Amino acid sequence: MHDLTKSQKEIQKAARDFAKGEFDKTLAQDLDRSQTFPQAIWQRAAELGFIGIQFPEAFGGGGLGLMEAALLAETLCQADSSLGTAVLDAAAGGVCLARFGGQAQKEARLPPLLEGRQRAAAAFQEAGASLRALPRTTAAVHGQGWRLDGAKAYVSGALEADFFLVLARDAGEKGSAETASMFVVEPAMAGISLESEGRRLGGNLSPSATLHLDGVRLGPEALVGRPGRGLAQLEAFLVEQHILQAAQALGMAQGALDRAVAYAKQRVQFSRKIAVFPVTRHKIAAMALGLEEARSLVYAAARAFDRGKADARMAAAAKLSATAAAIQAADDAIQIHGGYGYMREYDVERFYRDAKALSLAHGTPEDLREIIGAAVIGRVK
Amino acid sequence: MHDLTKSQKEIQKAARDFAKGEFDKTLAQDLDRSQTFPQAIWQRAAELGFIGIQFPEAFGGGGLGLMEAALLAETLCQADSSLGTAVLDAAAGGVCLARFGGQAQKEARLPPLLEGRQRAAAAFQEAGASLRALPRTTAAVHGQGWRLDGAKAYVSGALEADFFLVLARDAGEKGSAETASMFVVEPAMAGISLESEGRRLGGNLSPSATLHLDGVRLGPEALVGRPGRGLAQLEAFLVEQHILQAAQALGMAQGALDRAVAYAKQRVQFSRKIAVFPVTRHKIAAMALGLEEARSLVYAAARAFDRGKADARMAAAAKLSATAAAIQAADDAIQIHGGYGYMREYDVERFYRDAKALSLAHGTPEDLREIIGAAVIGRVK
Amino acid sequence: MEILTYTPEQEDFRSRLRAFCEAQITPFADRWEADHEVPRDIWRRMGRAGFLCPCVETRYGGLGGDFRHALIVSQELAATGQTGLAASLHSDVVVPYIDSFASDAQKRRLLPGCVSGEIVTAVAMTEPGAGSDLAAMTTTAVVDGDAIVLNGTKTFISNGVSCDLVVLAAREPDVADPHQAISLFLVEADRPGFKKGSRLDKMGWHSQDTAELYFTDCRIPRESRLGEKGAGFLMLMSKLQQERLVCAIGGIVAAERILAWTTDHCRNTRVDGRPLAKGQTVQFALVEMAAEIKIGRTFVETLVADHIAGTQIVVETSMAKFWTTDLANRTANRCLELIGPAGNLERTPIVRALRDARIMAIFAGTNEIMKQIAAKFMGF
Amino acid sequence: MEILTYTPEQEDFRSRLRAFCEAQITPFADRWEADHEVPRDIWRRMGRAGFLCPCVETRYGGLGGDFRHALIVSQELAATGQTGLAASLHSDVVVPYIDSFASDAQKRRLLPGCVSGEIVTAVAMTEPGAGSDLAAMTTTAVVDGDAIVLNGTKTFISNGVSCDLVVLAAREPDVADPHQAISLFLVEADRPGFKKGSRLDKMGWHSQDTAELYFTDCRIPRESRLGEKGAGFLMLMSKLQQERLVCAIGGIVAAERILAWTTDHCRNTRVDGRPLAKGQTVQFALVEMAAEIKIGRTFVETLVADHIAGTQIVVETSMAKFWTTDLANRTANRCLELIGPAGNLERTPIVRALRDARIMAIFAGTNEIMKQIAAKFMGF
Repeated sequence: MHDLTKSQKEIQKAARDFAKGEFDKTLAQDLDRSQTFPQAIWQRAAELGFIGIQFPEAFGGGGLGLMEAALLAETLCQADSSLGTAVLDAAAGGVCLARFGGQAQKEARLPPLLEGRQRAAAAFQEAGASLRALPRTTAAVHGQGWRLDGAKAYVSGALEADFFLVLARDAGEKGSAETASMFVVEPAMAGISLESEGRRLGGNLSPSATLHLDGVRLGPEALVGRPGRGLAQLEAFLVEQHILQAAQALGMAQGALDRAVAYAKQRVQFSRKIAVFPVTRHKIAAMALGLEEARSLVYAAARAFDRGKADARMAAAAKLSATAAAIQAADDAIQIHGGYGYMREYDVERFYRDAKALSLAHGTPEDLREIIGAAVIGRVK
Repeated sequence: MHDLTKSQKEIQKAARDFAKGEFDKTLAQDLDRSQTFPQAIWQRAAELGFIGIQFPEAFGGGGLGLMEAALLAETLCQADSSLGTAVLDAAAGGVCLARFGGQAQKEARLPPLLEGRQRAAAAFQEAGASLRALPRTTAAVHGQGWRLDGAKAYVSGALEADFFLVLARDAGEKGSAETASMFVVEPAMAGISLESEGRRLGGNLSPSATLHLDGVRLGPEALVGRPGRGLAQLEAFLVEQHILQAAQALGMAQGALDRAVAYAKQRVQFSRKIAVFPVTRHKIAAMALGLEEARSLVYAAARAFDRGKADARMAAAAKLSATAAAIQAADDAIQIHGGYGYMREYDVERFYRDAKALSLAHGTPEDLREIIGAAVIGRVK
Repeated sequence: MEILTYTPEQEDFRSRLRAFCEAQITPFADRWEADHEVPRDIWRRMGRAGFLCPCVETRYGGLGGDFRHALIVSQELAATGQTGLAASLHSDVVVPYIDSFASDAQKRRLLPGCVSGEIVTAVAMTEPGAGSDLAAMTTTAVVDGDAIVLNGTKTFISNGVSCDLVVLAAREPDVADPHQAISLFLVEADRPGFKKGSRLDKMGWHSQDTAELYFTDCRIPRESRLGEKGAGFLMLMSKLQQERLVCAIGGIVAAERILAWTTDHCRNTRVDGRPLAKGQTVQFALVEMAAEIKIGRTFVETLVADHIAGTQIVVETSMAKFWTTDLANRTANRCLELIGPAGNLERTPIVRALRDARIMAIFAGTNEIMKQIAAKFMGF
Repeated sequence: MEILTYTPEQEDFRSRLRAFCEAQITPFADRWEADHEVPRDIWRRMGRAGFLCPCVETRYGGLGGDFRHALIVSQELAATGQTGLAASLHSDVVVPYIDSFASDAQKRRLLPGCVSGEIVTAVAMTEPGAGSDLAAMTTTAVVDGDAIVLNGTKTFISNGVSCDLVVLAAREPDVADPHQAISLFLVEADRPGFKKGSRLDKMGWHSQDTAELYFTDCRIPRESRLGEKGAGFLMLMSKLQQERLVCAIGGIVAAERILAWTTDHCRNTRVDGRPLAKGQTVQFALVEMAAEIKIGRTFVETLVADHIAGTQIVVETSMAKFWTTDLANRTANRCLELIGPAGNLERTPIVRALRDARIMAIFAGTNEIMKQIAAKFMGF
């Protein structure tokens, strides 16, 4: 239905084969329990070129579009919500480098990411601040560089990240500016500390931490993109990130639907397969409808991105639609499974937790509605 | 966002200009009240080639695809829900002729339709029977032709239709077969009578009737398509029809959203434009999200249709999504308008009624969920 | 458990009213809808039969009843399928202003007519530019010697065409504070300078005459002020709890009627040879709606009991108003889906019910205003 | 209005229980969750303090209380944020089978231990192949001389590991009619041939030990049958109303706790310098949830009153079970959205509440079964 090119279908197939060979539900359950990153699977994914397929080939990326990245994300998360997101998110911070970084930064930092040697975390959210607010973390000019003070919260994969992308308000001698800049920082730098945030509802293969920045001194090479353009760069990052998150959510929705259908076709109650009961059928229809709506929207957004036509509204709509579809599908899948749906052995409860977690990271439904509403309404005189 | 071709954008513009010139809200309100078809506008639309743009050029159609037809439908219904559907539905019965009819039938019957001289109604639904059931109306072989007995209900535009497409169960001498055939019948034929169904919630510019068939004798030329293939033809008709209805619903959703946004930006309460209140903004965001989801899905389905890849599930999903979006958007638009939203003067209540009517014609939400569920689940062993 | 128990007199009132409705209202509902008005005489007949303003004290002609009567009237009138004979509005929303705030002289002059149906009432607060935001009202009332001079426009006034008496909210411009400048006035329909607009054409409530009211140098006697000068806001606020409770009752009884009709329809209508109600998805839909309505009804009945007991239930009433009126809309929508293509025909009674239900989420304070009130009283 | 009024003894019971929970349960809830069990001793402490089985007659050691005690216990335990100490299951679901159907001798032997917490109970109906469809159960009970021999597997048994006594439903194969073949049996945990599986690993209810139970030629004394032979189904049916009411109460109190926490959070948490609760969309969300919960609570309380009065409320109880448990899930989901990114951290208590709430729509008869029951009793 979605008119994929031959090469796009090949990417889907490669991803499907990869997941079939490498993903294992018992492993996923164990890693979820122990909050462990799937190191070996991630490195194998990198070897196969699955990490950063939308990044330029010059730096080790696949040179393909966001549509291809979306198909990959969808396919991996369909196979497993936890393993899929963990593998895909390991390079999340790299997006900012690839899009806004200088040549030297890209040469130095992107290849290790895309080869599965380093991981980069996107550390933009602050506790007590909204997603797109001017950060309270400050960057004061200090010699040739800056001095950063503040904290970033809810940073997925922080504990094992090799570097972080952060945003800080430009603070001059005469007080705070209304602009921000983006920087790359490393965990070994003086003044950096990480405080684990413990177990999470979902996304436990990339456990999160709060990143404290106390007088962190940065040289000029730490600046990513243009000084004072941090908020605009964040907006641009969010457009790409929301579409990618939406694609992950699509996969979770499809994965939950697959499992629900399979279960309904084998589970017998009242001497009949539960898949023949009208109420089961309509529930499955509702899951499929939510998924198809979201998929069409996400693909349209990803293709628009690749034509240079994506905007914040479209990306927010894609994420809102797809995460809602994923949460609904996983919730319905649990219900269709009955008591088994509540057991960890049957994946769907994990899909549910991961989908819910995804919906709260880098833009909650409330945030996304705000973005969409503002774009639709425009300026009010 | 949706990557329209230049010629598609031109069709949108032509339709927008047409509606701007011809559609009038006071007229629409009057016609809705008096249950009158917009004869002049329809004929002008036909002159401009807006009727049957997806039909073959050989018979007066536009030779374009369903995607173009969908864009046209969306644009006209965005301008006015009642005028748009009335103009578009006048040739609804023609779809079956264009798709399944013989050369002679097409030559005889399509040009008058597409030139705005005749109207054709799709008379498939029966009272007390589900959408896709074997009809109770029978076609008994009678000489070289058939004799039809039964009734079709809820036939939009029936009172002024020049011919009808009907489905009848093949009835042999040894009782009923499990197959049906499709026929064209005319109101002047002996045994045909029409019983008005009176005022409706929506769609009042094409008032409906029950079509009674009492011993209607048909010659061999009345058969449309292949004998015994009526149900399959009905299914194929529904695929096309659901996508077209979905496109109409998209327009209604967009039209309701447009009106809500415009109202919210000028209405003052508590000394502020209501468009600045967060609750208004989130309501508008929800309307826009439902619309964007539906639009992406409807366009994907229409494009798939034009590539020969559409199926019943996709079309049903498109209609279910778009009509739900339209009903929700119109309902929210009423609420945003407050007391004015309940007044006929402010269109949105008519959009709401028309959207609700559209959702119940040729496939209710229950029917559509059944189609989707069956397709997703497949055969249950 | 029975939240509300009715006295034998109330049960008798209910059965007499039901018989009255079945004989004198329901058979004519379609005609009134088509005519876009109810005959003036039906008000009088209803009044003479003792069904208007049952809560008014006996010395002014009423029954001296309590708010359970309002529930009975609302329920029986919902079954008639028309809204033009807006007895709940008259008896339980407008007349209480007179009953509570008028002088004895005003009461003696007006209440007996309200009870007998000779006087049909309306209340006029909303203006074109002041809907949810009452403080923005611009209609003025200026004392001029023995008279008060009214100027301004009111809109969306139910009974706007048929009313004989209007409880009007207007600003007295000599008071600066917008909240203390509002007073209420009793305005008879025949006052020079008071003009009624034509019936507004609405999505539903067709038999109900809703109109704009225009006041142009309209002079009324000085003693027409209702209650204290500047107390308009307080009086409005003090009566809004009951008005909203009337709406909440309206929401529940509408939903109940819509579901009852649909349930019967699903039991009695065969599709493909089988009653609709034998289908599992239809059954679940009916059960889900029945559950919501039963749960909502229980809540509303406790509020009626509290209201009779004089308990302040501002938050609960606001909640009930938005929840039950949304419920009525939701129920009507879902029921039409179950009914199928016939759900688009006006001869299916639920179609009118859907159109009529839609205004409930808007009138008497939009549901958004209800949530704001609840939020305020919950201290947010 | 107060639907339920409590006796002074019950109010005292509540405050003592609250103090007990605050001192002896809440501080340890996190540890128990991490341990995936509650210490055996807490049952005994709770029993000795008089909080288990308050409805059991005094001559067997209970308080001779009524079902209002169940509501009190449910509410206070919900506040502790753990589910392992499943006192409601023990007191209000399992023990009532013994209380209602056991012989006096069985009662004398078992009830005092149930009340004191020496005996923790479980009820075993569900099997791997028989969830919603109880008639499909295959566990057998065959009389063999003075013994009854049990064979089969039960699953999803709450208190499955810690239980000392199981009320077991099993089929007696000498009866052909599947509905008349089910009997109930009292099985002590130390019977040879009765083996407990390990704790099932669940999405929530981590401190609750849910397990499979295996019976392999497990011999129990012939007098272990509870009630009449073949009356199992009837007994189950007669107790399901109370079990589902316990679930409905659980749904409401869970939703209340989730909303209360979230409301406090929104009042006290500033985002961009302003308390969340000052935002209009947050306010509306809180009001909408509060309204639903208040409406649901009112309904459940009327059912508790009816249940105490002995009224048959099968339809209403089924409705309440599905509606309130869906409400708990919906509330938890919406609250996490309001909380934002911190809604993904387990240190936010509502996260555990969301995980715990999800099972409610499934256990004690899935919500789909509830709708089927309601549909059946409504005559569809």
